[in-house]
Amino acid sequence: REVEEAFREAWVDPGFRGSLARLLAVHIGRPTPLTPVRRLSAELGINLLLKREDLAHTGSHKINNVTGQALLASRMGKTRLIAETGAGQHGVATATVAALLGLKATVFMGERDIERQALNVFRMRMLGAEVIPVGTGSRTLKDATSQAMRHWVGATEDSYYCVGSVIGPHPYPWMVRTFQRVIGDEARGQCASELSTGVPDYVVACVGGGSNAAGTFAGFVDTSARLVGVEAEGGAGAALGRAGVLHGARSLFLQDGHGQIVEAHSVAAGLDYPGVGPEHAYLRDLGRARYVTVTDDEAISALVRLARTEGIVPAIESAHAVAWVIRAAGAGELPSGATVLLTLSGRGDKDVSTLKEQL
Amino acid sequence: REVEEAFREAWVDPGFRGSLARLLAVHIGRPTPLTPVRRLSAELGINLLLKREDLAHTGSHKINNVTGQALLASRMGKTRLIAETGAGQHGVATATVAALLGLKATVFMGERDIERQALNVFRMRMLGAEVIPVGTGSRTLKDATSQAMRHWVGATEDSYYCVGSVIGPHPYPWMVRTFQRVIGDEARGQCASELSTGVPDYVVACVGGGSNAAGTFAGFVDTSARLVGVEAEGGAGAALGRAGVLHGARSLFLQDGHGQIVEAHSVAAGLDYPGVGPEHAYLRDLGRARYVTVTDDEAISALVRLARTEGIVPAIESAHAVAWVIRAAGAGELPSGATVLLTLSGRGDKDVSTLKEQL
Amino acid sequence: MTLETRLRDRRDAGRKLLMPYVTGGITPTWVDYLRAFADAGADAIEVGLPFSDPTLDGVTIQQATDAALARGATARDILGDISGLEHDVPLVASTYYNLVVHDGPERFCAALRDAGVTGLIVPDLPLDEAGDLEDAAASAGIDLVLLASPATPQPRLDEIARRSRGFIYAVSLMGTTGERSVVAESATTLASRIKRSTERPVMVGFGISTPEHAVEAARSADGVIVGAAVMRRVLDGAIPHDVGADLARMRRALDQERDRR
Amino acid sequence: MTLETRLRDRRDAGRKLLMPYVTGGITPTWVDYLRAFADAGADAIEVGLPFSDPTLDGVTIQQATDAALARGATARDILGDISGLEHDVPLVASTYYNLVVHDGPERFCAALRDAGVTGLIVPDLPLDEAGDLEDAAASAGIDLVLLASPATPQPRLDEIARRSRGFIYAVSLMGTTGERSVVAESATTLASRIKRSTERPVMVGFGISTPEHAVEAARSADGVIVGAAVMRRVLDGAIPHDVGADLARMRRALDQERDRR
Repeated sequence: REVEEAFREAWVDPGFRGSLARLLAVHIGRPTPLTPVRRLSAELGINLLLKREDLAHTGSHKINNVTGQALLASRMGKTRLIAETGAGQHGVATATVAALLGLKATVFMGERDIERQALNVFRMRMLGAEVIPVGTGSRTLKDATSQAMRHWVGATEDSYYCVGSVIGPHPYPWMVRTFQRVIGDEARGQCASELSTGVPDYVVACVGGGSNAAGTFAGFVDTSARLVGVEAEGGAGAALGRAGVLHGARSLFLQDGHGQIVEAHSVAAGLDYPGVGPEHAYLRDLGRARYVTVTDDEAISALVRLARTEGIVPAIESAHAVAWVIRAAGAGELPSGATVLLTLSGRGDKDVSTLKEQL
Repeated sequence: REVEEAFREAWVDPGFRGSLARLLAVHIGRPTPLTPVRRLSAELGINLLLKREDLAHTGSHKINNVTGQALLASRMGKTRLIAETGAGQHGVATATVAALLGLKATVFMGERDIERQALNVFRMRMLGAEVIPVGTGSRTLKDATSQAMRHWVGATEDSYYCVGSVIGPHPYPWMVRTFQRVIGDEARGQCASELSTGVPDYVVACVGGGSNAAGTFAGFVDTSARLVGVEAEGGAGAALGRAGVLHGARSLFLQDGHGQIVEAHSVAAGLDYPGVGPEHAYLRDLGRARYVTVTDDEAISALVRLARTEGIVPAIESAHAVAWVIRAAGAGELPSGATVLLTLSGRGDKDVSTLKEQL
Repeated sequence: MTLETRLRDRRDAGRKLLMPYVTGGITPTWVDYLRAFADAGADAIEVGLPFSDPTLDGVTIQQATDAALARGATARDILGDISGLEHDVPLVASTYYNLVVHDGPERFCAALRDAGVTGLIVPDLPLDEAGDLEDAAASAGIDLVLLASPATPQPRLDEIARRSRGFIYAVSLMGTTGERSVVAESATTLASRIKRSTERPVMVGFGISTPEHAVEAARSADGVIVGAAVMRRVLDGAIPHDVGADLARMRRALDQERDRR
Repeated sequence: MTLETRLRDRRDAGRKLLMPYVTGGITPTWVDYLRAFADAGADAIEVGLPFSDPTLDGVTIQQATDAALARGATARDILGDISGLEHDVPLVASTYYNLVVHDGPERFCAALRDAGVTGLIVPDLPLDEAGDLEDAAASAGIDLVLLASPATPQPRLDEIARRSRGFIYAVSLMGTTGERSVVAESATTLASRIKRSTERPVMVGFGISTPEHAVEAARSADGVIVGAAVMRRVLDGAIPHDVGADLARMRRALDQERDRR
């Protein structure tokens, strides 16, 4: 496939890697800090460190991947980016980098997500992107992805499909993981200087499609750290899914007894995807990573608790990872004094209207 | 005064400076990047560089000052922060650092600003702060400041008044400028490595009370760079004000013929203050800095233009500075090829409801 | 007789092939559409086994799929409906790869065979992973049809032509299924390219909605597949007799074109 | 006779001093309140020159200020109203520093003198910058009253006692003006502290709203200032006669207390 070849070439080209590194540094704000969380750690009896993707430009880790793919699209001579989005963070990131590189952007978004994430819809439009509502199926990320793919097949000439997570057909899961690996690599280096043990005991990240987790895990998969992916109870592709094929990826998906894909349900639009990327299926099968679930209520409590103890309002998606740490520390599942690296995938500003309803 | 003494002591204490530097690095995300703006620069025929305070935790430069003052308050044994806020960024920053350091926070905010900045009000409450609406006068920043001061005088025992700009009685303007100087110092160093000339030809920042401008200018006041403060046409304390006294500061304020303070009017809540900090009055009188004004419409156009050309949605406040650069480049006032450093004081997420009305 | 033998025989006899599509389970009496298609002169019929996420279908077939699933249609029921049927037209099942993976290729193909289905189309099956399903289909005596598009490079096209059974499905337009006002030139070009690689029948699909389209597409191909145009009528409430009449008009146009030449 | 001489004489005669406050220009006929206060036995009257941002006032005087400004009241008009007045009670202007800076200290003080005002209170005047205004006031024969609060350290208190003219304004509670249900102990303590530093009269203000408060505060101080309590009545629409009657009750309570001792 054209994309695969272009990516392989680009990735070994120091010019491409240099441009990407410079954009990430001067435009996106990398490296993001590693924040030792003092008050919540003391309450939980552990040593929690947050990898702060909420501080990246546009407010989430999505921008790392988009910057890479958009540079690639430019290199391929494409003039337009097509993307799907759930919580809107990938859409905002796509609109942002499209503006930066002078590309057009068309973003597909489920109607239900458009309602939930009005702030991000407005941001995308401010950035000059076209946002196309998707009214089919569950009207969330899964359907937006289908629609974006449909649209793209008819426009491959000038358009590049900028997938937002480690999902979709090869080479996307691999490529997105590669672009998100910057999270794990940075965190690995930061842990080495921050922790006496060099690596944390646990590495935790939330999993929707699973790109922030895949990028984080990639930096620690060859260490002794235990890897934990935290899914929404209503969108637990890795924890509860069965092998299947969707959007061109063979992986784990929530399915009914007939092989139909089941709609995910989560207060977190970014976790509202019924599957996970193939790499998570692989890590689960290997036993290298565990996948656990938390409820909407646990996530919201965790969000408020982190806000009140540390002055950080995380995205509801990221709050799922925090919720699991709180629960596991309380249950003794995380031993006292354990060091835990948690990737805070994004900030919570986008979730205000959802939180207003829930609190 | 107690605060002055405490600040003098703290500022020469390496322990205090070290704690502050570490918090700014690991929690706030400093240094913020310096972003060379390519597409807009090309359109304008200049070389524009943005100092990205929008990427600091909570989304604006306000956090630099608050982190410093809140650490000071802790050191003084205070248990509560009192603050006024206009756009809400200082309030969010105060609520944030209060949560981080385990202090209580009480934030006074004009009723009109509470309407305009609902997102930030919700964020403050999520962070555990008490937000007190101020219904007197113009129901904006000026009145919130008065009310915060009134409240504080009755609670100095356990409370610290965390002023948000280079306004108020001594030592606040000096202390806030000192804490915000990190912007200018970082930018100076970044310009030195980014520009062949070492320093930019122009240094531009928006001015409400003037803290981001004061902090930026402080890094360049001893260079050849021309300093330009950009005010809202309806809140042009420095450009149009006369000498006066308000909130304990002797400076420039908008006044009528009887010496009454005139209400400011700007689409940017953070510029809705009828005066500027004393340092700006001084820089104006010396001729070291110029103060210019732009209209609401110019600021909004500039906001959209920056979003569409660079993928950055600035705060409406910061968009004023961008608007002046666009106008000045168009009018030949900025010579072709000039290097311009602009402090982007914050991000525009908070302004979505205002923008929706205006666009 | 295999699907391919049947189609080759007819093609070699000078007939242009016509394959209408129906979403299985779209109505309680959906098999009446099969009968009407057979009566109208279909050479084969494509039966869609609905899947929750029809990523390669256009809006019409998405709607039909949603309607069938909302009715509670399942692959098992649909195959049950078919297996009781008396007819002389080969049936080709089409569905998405997940349903195959869910049952496993062997079980899935066996169920098709038991229902009397002789062909299978899986549009999202990656060629590189097709081996297992090809084997399972072959064992069950089912022809696994592969798809080619205008963007398929020549070496891959050759491989598809070699490995496809039954016929080669030529996707006329880049994009998803649906009715279009003209048949893209790309369809003609693609069909010609494929025919240079193989003796197997080549059928053009995606975007054939009028007798004129069918005639045009059939100039370079061996036949046409009519999906969205049929399902649009079904969704609008057309009874089997009326949809059959549409198809009969297309049949006549194809036959007349042959006679004219 | 200066304000201070007048107040000292009365104090030395054993009288407890009473200074009511009124916001200048609060009603078109606001000077009637001055007359009523004089009749009720006020020893001096504080006249507020309204400023847009009364940062050190509580909600009552903020409201009064807003009302006066909304009526279009200006310092010039208010001084004009006063200067035509026949009365025997010293008038003390109070306002914020910005109005002084706006006119310049000399012009500002001259205007006060021309209107017959003999004292001036500027609550937001920083002691460190007070020099110019002290000089201008002295030249115009106006006593510039300085304020002290419970938080003022002793050396500074001594300096205030030394530099203040007319009297020393003892701020009874940390905080802004307003009515409170009891007079804080801090008021008594503060007044005693100041009196140890100076022979000048010491008046307690902020929070005096009933005759009982007045009596209590006057035990350690030489007199009381009644602001918010008066203005609350004025804002509620009380006519000068009624507000004067309230004040007369306070006057009697203070006098009785003296006689009792």
